[in-house]
Amino acid sequence: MAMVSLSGAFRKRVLMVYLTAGDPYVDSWVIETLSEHGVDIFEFGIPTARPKYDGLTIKASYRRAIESGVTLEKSFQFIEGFRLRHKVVLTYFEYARSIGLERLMSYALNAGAEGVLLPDLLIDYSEDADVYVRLCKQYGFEPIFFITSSFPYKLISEVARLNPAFIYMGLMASTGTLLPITISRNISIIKSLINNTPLLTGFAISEPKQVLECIRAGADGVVIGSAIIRLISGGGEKQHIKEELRNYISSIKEALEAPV
Amino acid sequence: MAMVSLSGAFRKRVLMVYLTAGDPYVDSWVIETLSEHGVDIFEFGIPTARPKYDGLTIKASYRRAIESGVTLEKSFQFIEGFRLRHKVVLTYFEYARSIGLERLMSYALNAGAEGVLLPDLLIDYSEDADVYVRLCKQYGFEPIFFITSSFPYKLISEVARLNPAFIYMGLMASTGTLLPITISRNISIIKSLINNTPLLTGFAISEPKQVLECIRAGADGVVIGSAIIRLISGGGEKQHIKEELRNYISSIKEALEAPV
Amino acid sequence: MNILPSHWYNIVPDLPKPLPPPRDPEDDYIFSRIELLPKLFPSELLDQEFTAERYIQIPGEVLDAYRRIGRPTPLVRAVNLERLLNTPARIYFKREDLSPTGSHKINTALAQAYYAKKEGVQMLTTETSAGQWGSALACACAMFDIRCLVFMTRSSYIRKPYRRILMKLYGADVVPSPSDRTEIGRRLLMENQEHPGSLGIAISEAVETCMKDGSAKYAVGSVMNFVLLHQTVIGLETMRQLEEIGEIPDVMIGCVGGGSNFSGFIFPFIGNRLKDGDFKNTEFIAVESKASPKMTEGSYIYEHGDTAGYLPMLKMYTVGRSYVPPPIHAAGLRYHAAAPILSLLIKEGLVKAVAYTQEEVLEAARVFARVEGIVPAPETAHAVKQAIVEAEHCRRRNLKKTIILCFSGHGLLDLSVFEEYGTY
Amino acid sequence: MNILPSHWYNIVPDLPKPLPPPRDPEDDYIFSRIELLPKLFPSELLDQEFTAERYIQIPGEVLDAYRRIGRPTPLVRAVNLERLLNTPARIYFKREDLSPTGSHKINTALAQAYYAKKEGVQMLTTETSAGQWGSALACACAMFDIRCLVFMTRSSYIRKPYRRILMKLYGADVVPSPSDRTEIGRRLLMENQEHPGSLGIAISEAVETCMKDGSAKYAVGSVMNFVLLHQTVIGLETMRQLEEIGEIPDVMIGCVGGGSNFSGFIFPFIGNRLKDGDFKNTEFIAVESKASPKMTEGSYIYEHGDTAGYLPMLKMYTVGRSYVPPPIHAAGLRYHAAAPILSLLIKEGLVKAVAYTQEEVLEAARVFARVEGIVPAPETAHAVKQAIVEAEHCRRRNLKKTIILCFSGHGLLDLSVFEEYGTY
Ligand SMILES: Cc1ncc(COP(=O)(O)O)c(C=O)c1O
Ligand SMILES: Cc1ncc(COP(=O)(O)O)c(C=O)c1O
Repeated sequence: MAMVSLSGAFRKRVLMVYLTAGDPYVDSWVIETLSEHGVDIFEFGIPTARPKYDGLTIKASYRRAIESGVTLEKSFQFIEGFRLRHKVVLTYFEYARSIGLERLMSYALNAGAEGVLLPDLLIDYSEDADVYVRLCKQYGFEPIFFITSSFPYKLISEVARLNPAFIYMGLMASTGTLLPITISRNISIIKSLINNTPLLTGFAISEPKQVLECIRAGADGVVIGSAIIRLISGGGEKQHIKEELRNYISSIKEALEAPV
Repeated sequence: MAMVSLSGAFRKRVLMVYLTAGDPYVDSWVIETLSEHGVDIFEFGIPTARPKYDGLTIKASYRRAIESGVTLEKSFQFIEGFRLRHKVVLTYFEYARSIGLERLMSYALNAGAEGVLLPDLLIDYSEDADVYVRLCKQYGFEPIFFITSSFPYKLISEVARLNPAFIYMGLMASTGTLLPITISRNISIIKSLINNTPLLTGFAISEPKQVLECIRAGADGVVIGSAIIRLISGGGEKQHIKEELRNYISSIKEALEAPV
Repeated sequence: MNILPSHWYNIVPDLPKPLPPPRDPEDDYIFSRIELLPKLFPSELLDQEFTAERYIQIPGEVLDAYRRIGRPTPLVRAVNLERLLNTPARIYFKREDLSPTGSHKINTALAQAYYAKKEGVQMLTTETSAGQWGSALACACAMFDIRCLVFMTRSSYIRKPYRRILMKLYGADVVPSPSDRTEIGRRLLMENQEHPGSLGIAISEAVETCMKDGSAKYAVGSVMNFVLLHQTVIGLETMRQLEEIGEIPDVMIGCVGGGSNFSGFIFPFIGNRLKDGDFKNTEFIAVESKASPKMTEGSYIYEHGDTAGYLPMLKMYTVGRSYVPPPIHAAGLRYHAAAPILSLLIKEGLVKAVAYTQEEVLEAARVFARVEGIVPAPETAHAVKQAIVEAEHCRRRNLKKTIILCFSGHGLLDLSVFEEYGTY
Repeated sequence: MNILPSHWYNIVPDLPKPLPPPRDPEDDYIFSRIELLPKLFPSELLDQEFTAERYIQIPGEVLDAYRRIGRPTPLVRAVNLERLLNTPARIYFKREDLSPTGSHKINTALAQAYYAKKEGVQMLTTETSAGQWGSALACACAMFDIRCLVFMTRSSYIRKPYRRILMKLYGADVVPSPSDRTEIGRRLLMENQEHPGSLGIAISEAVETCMKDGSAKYAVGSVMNFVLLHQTVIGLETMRQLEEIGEIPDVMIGCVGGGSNFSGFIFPFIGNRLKDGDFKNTEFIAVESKASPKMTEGSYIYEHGDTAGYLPMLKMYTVGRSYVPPPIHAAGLRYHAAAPILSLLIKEGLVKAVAYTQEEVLEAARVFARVEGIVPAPETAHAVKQAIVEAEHCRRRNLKKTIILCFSGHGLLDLSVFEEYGTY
């Protein structure tokens, strides 16, 4: 179903949604609803017992997936099961290395993903960044890099020059956990370092006004994870949740597409 | 016998010797010997029980005089007994006030003295300085002022303007007590404040090289007290002491008259 | 030249590698330390903790306070020490001991009190053992007119009356920990009325206070990025002072407890090396106590910033937060880990670490006091020791090096240490 | 402008009246204290005591030492105190607390150690009770590499361990007095092994030491002209600092023990008034303790400079050298008399004297510490109290006076006082 390359999605502002592959709450109707209402990229997390940068919501989601028997293979089957505009796979390099990076890449390819995001790659395994870039090329993926506001300016410029599909900037210390950080300042500093490389911003974004703040500061899109997971795991009628999802996504899209 | 006024003595460098009136050691032959060998001015101390600025030697001399029964009247009789080039009377204002300053002045006049020196006048009784100056005029004395290196510059200049016979500068903290004070510096500072007023320097001068130092620094003469008293009270044959006195005074006079 | 800088310097954007973010323990699915942070710290401080900005403006009120406590502090040449050691090296020391409470701690205490006050926080709370940090905070809170509650380990409360009195004099509420102010305190007191306390317990009490009282926040004396940031005022001043006298440092030395004074001292220099290639030949030496040898013998791993485990995990050189150092008196160096940024620089080989025993450093302090007149704090004595070692090396090799040392504090309130060790 | 002066200022030539010379007791025909002086003091100091010179060059080595201990010291505006008192007055304080031993005493200690060293003196000896003077001298002796023997009253030796350790750290030989080092000490110890000692006894021991050991000299912390002379470095710096900021003092305040800090602070100003008519409207206020009210209640008479009576008599305001003040903690203000020069200025109406109780001044110290961050020494607290009184007066009358106070020392080693008085 991917008509354009992953980076091609950035001809307009992008909404990426994070979901854990195999979380029992992630029913197919959830994904369909999200897709129908305009989610541009789906980021599927491969469950792991060591979710380094995740807050309580995503950690719980990982645990639900693992406790319901999701294995590596099953999670890729899960991902494969959906035909979506854009899919990317997220997992920690620490885990990827333990199962084999090539294996992960080939699984991702087979599952129809267009990219693999390894948030701890540049932080804890920077010496392996080359391998990642090489394998991306080999598997036909555009690389994707995860950075934070605590990254060296030089490194940020460097990875931008590697022509990634996008750079994913974690705004907070962990997913879903809002801290009183002036994100607009951090985004515009990062943006100034990466020229036209698409910039997705995420971590603890849940409200349209945050989306606006990101966009105004120079982000090319946002990532929402915990907010959606909280919504779908909060209990309630399927119809009701669907309705909520739709309203929610619309409000986010509206903010996203606002003129700046 | 005074052919010239007291201040007139300062046409050459002056040696003044201090002796306590009535000290049993101050025999007439002592005074004669000193006079013969060139002492210009005799300064006679009136014994008191409170010798404020005196060291052990002169204090002992005072005590000897008192213990041998010398009274105020007797000490003036003693002074009167010698016909000398120049005689001045020394006593503390504290004492003079108790016996009456006028009485002291008339005693001094009667005893043939040409001046009265009150070392504590400007220090402890500066408010009475006017009275002193007035009485001096009345009794035909040229005033004499005692100062130290710790006197205000202004006051020194002021008293110099009162045309005293001379200014007596105490070089040390008390008579006969040598302290490591740079007298040449102090003398030249004082001298620079008093223009041509004659300056006698004393306290703990015993050696010719000190005399030289004083003269070179601008003093017009020196006062020797304790050194002479030590010499005459040290025991020994009269002849021997006479010899010693002569030699001593000669050495001092030699230093005093050295070209500077 | 204006020696006092207008901005603090954030080295994070110039590090050779990304600074690993704080993390929650992976196996705790219920309690997030990261979520707790906004309850503990004023917003602007957390913002500084994660800022991408290189230079952060020092608020005018903080600059004023810096001036009033004696900033800029002098950079002084230790001529007599050089002479004693007969060394061709030149030794300078940056006098952070001149602050009212006797150490560099005030540099961050003032900033923390300012931001707290600005955000309407009513009270700052913290833990202290030896009392350097507690008294700096008490002083800062007094100056910004904000309440201060210090949990002081009961053993220090009893054994270090001077620091306690000093804090009280500044108007701080100083309580021996465990105390009856908190649940955990009351629980421990029930078990033992004379409980000697520990830093871990004191932190727990401070944190509990913030969790219960929304108007209270927690103040921290080292380790966190924003603390190191505030301390860069030391290094920025030093750099200007060196420029003025035309010196380029060959060796820069500081002692490390959590790493704040040393980091604040060297970051501007290391930063210039990393961004512009300056100070290429400068050696940066961190000195720790053999009693808590995290940098020389510890591991570079994720570990809680506090002994109690209430704070997020940080990637640091650590001997483990439950490590109990032998009783040494340089209380400020007993800390189990080195600040994340500093740890990264050590890992990357930009900073060298050395360790000394208490005896060695107290002897160095004695020597310094005799020739220079100033008694170093036992912590500072570690840096002094290393400066002496360097200077002696210079003597043997006839090297004219310029050695700069961060003189983090004076030892006037720690004098008993010298007696206990018989150092005189 | 160079703030540190090149010369000390001797006010004696500018006094309104002659300074009465030291005297021996009239009824002692055997022992002359004046004759003893050269045995006790280095020659150059005695020369300074009696010099007619107005400006005395500070030797280069002493200037260097001054720089190394932190001179010039800052003159700081107490903005927070002004704000607290809501006064239109401007209050400045001259920070003599910043020296390594925490007070102005080092200004003369360095000079005395320098001259002693220069004359080949092997050892300086002195007495101390609270220890401010002893530690300043110990520090100075260490810096000039000369031995130092301090007789410390046994009661303080036991009750003030910090000061004792500090002195020892500087390499001083500190012995509890009465000691077995002297005959008088041995005699008293025979009577009572635990003899608490007194300043008088300690002085006797120090003096005995000099009389027996020709290579030892005695050092003195206040009262003598040369001590006041050395302290004028305070006032000379202050004058230049005030010039720089364009301020003319309306009120200058200092505390008086023997009078050295206050005199050193004001003499240059009073001197200018006396010689040139400047500072005509400046008030000079000396603050003493009600516990030893020599200036406000004493007599202006000849009295020994020391309690033991080994030193010559000086004309001073005194409560009598055998007066035993009630135990107050501003030990430095227990002295029975005010220096001769200062006494003369009080007598002549140029300096006004006031007295406060310990409670009043400690409360003032507390207030100051809270707002300005710096804990005044209990002695200094007297000056602080008066500054507050003046500032409050200015508030009531809406007077924009410039108040300058000599902040003679910090109280970090006297903190127990505040607890004893319950001041917080
Ligand atoms: C004087 C002094 N120096 C150094 C330290 C060590 O702390 P840090 O490494 O954070 O500077 C302390 C801590 O209490 C201290 O008081
Ligand atoms: C801090 C401090 N201030 C003042 C004084 C009083 O002494 P003085 O009047 O000589 O300055 C002392 C004496 O010990 C002192 O330690």
